[in-house]
Amino acid sequence: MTSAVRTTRIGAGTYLVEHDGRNETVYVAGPASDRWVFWNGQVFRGDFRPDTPLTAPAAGPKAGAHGSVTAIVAPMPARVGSVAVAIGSRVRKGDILIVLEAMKMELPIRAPGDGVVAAVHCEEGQLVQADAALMDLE
Amino acid sequence: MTSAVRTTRIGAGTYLVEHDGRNETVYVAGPASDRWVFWNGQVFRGDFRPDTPLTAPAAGPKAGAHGSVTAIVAPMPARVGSVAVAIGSRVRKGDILIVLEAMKMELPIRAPGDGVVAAVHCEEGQLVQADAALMDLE
Amino acid sequence: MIRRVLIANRGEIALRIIQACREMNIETIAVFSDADARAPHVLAADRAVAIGPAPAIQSYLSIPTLISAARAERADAVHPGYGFLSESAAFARACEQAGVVFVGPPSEVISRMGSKIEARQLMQSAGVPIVPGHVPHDQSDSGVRRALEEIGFPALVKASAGGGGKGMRVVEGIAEATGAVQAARREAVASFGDGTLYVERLLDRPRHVEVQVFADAFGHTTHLFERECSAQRRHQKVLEESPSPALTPALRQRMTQAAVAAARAAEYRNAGTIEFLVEGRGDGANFYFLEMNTRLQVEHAVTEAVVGVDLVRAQLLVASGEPLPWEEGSLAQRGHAIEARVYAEDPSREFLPQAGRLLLYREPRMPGVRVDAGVAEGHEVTVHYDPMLAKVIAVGETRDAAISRLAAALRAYPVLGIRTNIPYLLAVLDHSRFRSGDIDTSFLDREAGDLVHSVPEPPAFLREALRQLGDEADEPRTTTHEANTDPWLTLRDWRA
Amino acid sequence: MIRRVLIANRGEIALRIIQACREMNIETIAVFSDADARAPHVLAADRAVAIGPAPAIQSYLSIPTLISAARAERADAVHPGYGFLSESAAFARACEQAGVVFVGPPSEVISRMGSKIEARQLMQSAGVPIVPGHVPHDQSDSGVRRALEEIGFPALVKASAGGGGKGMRVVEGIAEATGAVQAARREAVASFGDGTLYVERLLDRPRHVEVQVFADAFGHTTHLFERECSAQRRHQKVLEESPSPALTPALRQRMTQAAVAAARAAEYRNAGTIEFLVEGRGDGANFYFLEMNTRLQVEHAVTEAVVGVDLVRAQLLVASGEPLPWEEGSLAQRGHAIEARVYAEDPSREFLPQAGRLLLYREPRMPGVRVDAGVAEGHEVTVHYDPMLAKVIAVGETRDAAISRLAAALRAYPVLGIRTNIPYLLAVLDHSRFRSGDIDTSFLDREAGDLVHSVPEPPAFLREALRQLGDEADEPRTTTHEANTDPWLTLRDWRA
Repeated sequence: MTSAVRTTRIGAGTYLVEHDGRNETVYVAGPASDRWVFWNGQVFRGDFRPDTPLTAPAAGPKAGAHGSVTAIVAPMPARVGSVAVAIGSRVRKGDILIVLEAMKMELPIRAPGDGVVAAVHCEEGQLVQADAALMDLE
Repeated sequence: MTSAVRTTRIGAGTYLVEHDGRNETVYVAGPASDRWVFWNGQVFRGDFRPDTPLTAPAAGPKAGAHGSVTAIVAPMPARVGSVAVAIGSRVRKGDILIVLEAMKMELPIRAPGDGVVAAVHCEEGQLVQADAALMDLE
Repeated sequence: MIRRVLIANRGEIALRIIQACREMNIETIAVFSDADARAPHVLAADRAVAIGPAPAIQSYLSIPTLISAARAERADAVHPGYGFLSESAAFARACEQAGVVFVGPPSEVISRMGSKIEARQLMQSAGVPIVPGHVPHDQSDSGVRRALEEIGFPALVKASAGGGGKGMRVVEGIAEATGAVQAARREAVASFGDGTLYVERLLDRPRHVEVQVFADAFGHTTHLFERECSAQRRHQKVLEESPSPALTPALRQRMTQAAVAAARAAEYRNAGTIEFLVEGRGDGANFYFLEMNTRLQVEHAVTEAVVGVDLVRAQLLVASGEPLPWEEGSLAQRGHAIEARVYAEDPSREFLPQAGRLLLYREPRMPGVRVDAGVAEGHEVTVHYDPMLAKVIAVGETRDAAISRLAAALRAYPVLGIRTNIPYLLAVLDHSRFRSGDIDTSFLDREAGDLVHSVPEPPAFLREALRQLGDEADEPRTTTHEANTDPWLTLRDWRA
Repeated sequence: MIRRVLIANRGEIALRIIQACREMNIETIAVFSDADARAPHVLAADRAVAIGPAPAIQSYLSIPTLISAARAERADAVHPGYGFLSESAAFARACEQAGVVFVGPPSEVISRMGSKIEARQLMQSAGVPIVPGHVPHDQSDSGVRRALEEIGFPALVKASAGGGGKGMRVVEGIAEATGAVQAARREAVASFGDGTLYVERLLDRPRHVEVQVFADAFGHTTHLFERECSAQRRHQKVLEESPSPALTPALRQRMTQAAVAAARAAEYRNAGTIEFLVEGRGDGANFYFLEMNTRLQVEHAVTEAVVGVDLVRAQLLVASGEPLPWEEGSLAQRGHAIEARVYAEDPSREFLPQAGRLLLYREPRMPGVRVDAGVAEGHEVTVHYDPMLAKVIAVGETRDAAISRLAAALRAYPVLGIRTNIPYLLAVLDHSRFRSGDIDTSFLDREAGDLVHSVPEPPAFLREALRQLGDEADEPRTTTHEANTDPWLTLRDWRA
């Protein structure tokens, strides 16, 4: 069986995708390395170029691992509501480390794994930007 | 009394015009020499640049005057439904010269002034483009 | 239940039908002429089939092409929309013969109601009033004069063979009858070679009021109240509303019952409209059958808003063999709805139709306003099809609120690159006669013809703003927004 | 009649109010924080006033600033919208003192109904059912146990001084009563230094059903039927509809009458909502007063669709001293309406609120669908304000039709650049319990919490289409569509 996919730009960020005799409208935004794609109520995000392995979007609070140290970063601009642990605290995966406040809501930041708090880079009431380092876990 | 007009682009072809404490949204398209402007349900068209005398949009079928000859041109793409006069016919201002057909409707093309038909450039059933010469009046 | 519908139409009505199908899980197949390859209705449908060159006669009006497309795509139904083949008995018959459901009445009903003479006789036998008129047996001067007297003045005498006003005379009273009869007979002989005359009541400033009817295959025939369509320019409807400002409850009752009787007499199925002319005012007004439209109307959205129904959904249900989806007696009018038809035409130049590219096109978006459109920014409006770009329907608690809302929507509806009738619509909505609701079918031609006779001057602040703009161009528009005639960026095919 | 309204709000509700004013020929004055200088509500208003920095506490919540703005602009009324200062008795009082009409109830009514204890007492005296509960006179173990028995199991025992669940115990039966009372008392002492206990009926899987009420200054108080708001996630309403699938005609009758009695007892004016919890099913279900919202609700559009009214227009009329615009007994529900709140939050990451730029944002446009939004493509969604981007309201002849239409609208609502709850909303609309209408306030948290726990994989055709796109960028978007934080192309000023 032969099937063809034909992609035609029909407007700003809007594409007609013809496949198996069907018409689908697909919306695309963002650079090729980080595409946002909307189709039929679903949103997909990633790098979909031919030679790039599929990347799943990060889940949970972003945690950058540097050697044995895991950096806990703010997932969005926010106000630090409270810091629940101090340097030296032992934490278990899922424990609340920090509570951020944004858009009238509280966002608990949880430990991505077991560890010990190696550094705290924020304090209560502070405004932090997205990706700002909040804490290091060892 | 002092009054200020402030014009700010707020989107594609969309401008916020602040004047006398009021906000107005104005839409603009087309080149500077032939602007289309929408404000509050009204459409304005012309060249509105500082040093250009105001041009009123042409009214009635476009008639280009060359010496004593007036060219009758098609105001839009259409089919020639009928030609009501022949070479040599005397016509009075407002007489129907040609009936064009477009969009399921008949468009009578009337004489812009008194004269004599000097040339007929179209025939019944012919498809003509906008601005195509249809007839010359002397 | 219908599973797969081919939509034998284009523009806003094709989009409307696609939307209804989508909500009912019915697959949609669009058709398109060469001029419409990337038109909105093609992009919105699940599948699309090319049916020929731009002229409608070779594409949207080609019965064999449409039937082949329906067969090739294994459609189990065809929805004709309005216009094009929607009132073609031949098309309905071709669908029936191809074993495809035609979403509308049976072909014999279409042909019955499509014949003015047959429809008139049918209505008469069903007791539905028709405009009084006949061919007098005694065609002598005095015989025709007597017939005119019986009908009452003012009356019309015209060539029985003719049409289009040739040989027609208005007769205001008995004194001028003989002269008018003789003049009409002379013209009738000259034009048609036949001097037989027809006499008819001349209606005094009639209103156009139509009643939406709906019938299923189980013997249910209902009405969905009226639409007032007296605001017409050269027989083209411009503004439609419901309820009619002219109908009293008693008159509404009589007219809707007559409409149901008419539909029953026609053995009608699916959605249809009985058009009436109304003469006089109040409970005692007279109404006369004008014609039946055996299809969905452009202005169906007015009824949807006021009665709270989805007429296209109901069409698809009834065409699938389901009963009417409404309980007996459950339908009622609520509030007021008014529709404006936005045409590509220049009101300051004798309403010359306009073709060209939509340099800028933004639809108003506000509560209580529905815009059904078949165009988009950057698209070309061609000469091939109807100049209606969109319908704007506003609903409100009262007629005044609905009119104010419609005006607010039109004032926020920029269309640039071609002229539209929006300034004219605004002027009509602002006209005291229209606001009072006291209009008849000749109102626009008689009193509102020159509402937009000149192009207005921009106010001072706007002139200054435009001066400030200078040469600034904002042209990526036609590249970021698509143009349906632009070269298409088509990416490589891929076969697996 | 009010002539000039200052709108002390932002976003979609400010736009909604501006629209109503425009249709009533009322001039509008928007206010804006530094973050909102070019927000849609600012552009839409006739005039606009800067009121301070981005944090709401310094701008949209600053009573003195708003009052000065209203005075400076010679506004004769202030509309507070919902949220912000809409239920601030202090703001209403400040308006009253400044001689500016507050579009809402008098300040003393706001403060009366804002006090849980006072409101509860008032309801009790008006015969409106409240959740049974009291502070037992005898605070001994056996005294509290007896009080629990009288109220019936399951019951709650909690710290009288407290709140937020501290010192609260669910008591399923008499056997565990003494232990629960002792534990609750210990926690109450520890947390509040006060061991006094309060006992209350524990409602079994209650539904949240609220009744819209409206009152004028001429003694007319009416209701506009109910809204069902049981689909809540962590006490945040997600989907609202009318009619409630749980109300029988008899129960509806009892609840709407109780709501009118409640509004009368409160000496209410203008638009308000009585929230009830409903326990049980059918005619015999019990309902209990929860609280009164003394303002317009987010979900008012559901009532507008089903009852066919314009609530904002009515607010402005009543605030102008006019009577209610509806005939006694003329209001009725028709069809079904359902609203989805579109939030900037990531359902696959514990509903984390999202901030960022709307790289692409296109609203669905279809018959029967209303979108009230306060954002536009290219705009920045900031952390300063509520994460609700828009409300989508679908109306249909039946609940099923309305839900299908809402789903169709959400499937055609691309929002890119930040995550939204649209995939979650679609999953909830597709859930069999939701479809059946049989849900309670804990449904979403209990059964639908993980509906969108993972990000779906694109289907094969889409993966291929994206591969074909390769590096192609379509980026003029943020320059052709404006960004509210972009440098503004401001042209030269001109003075005359």
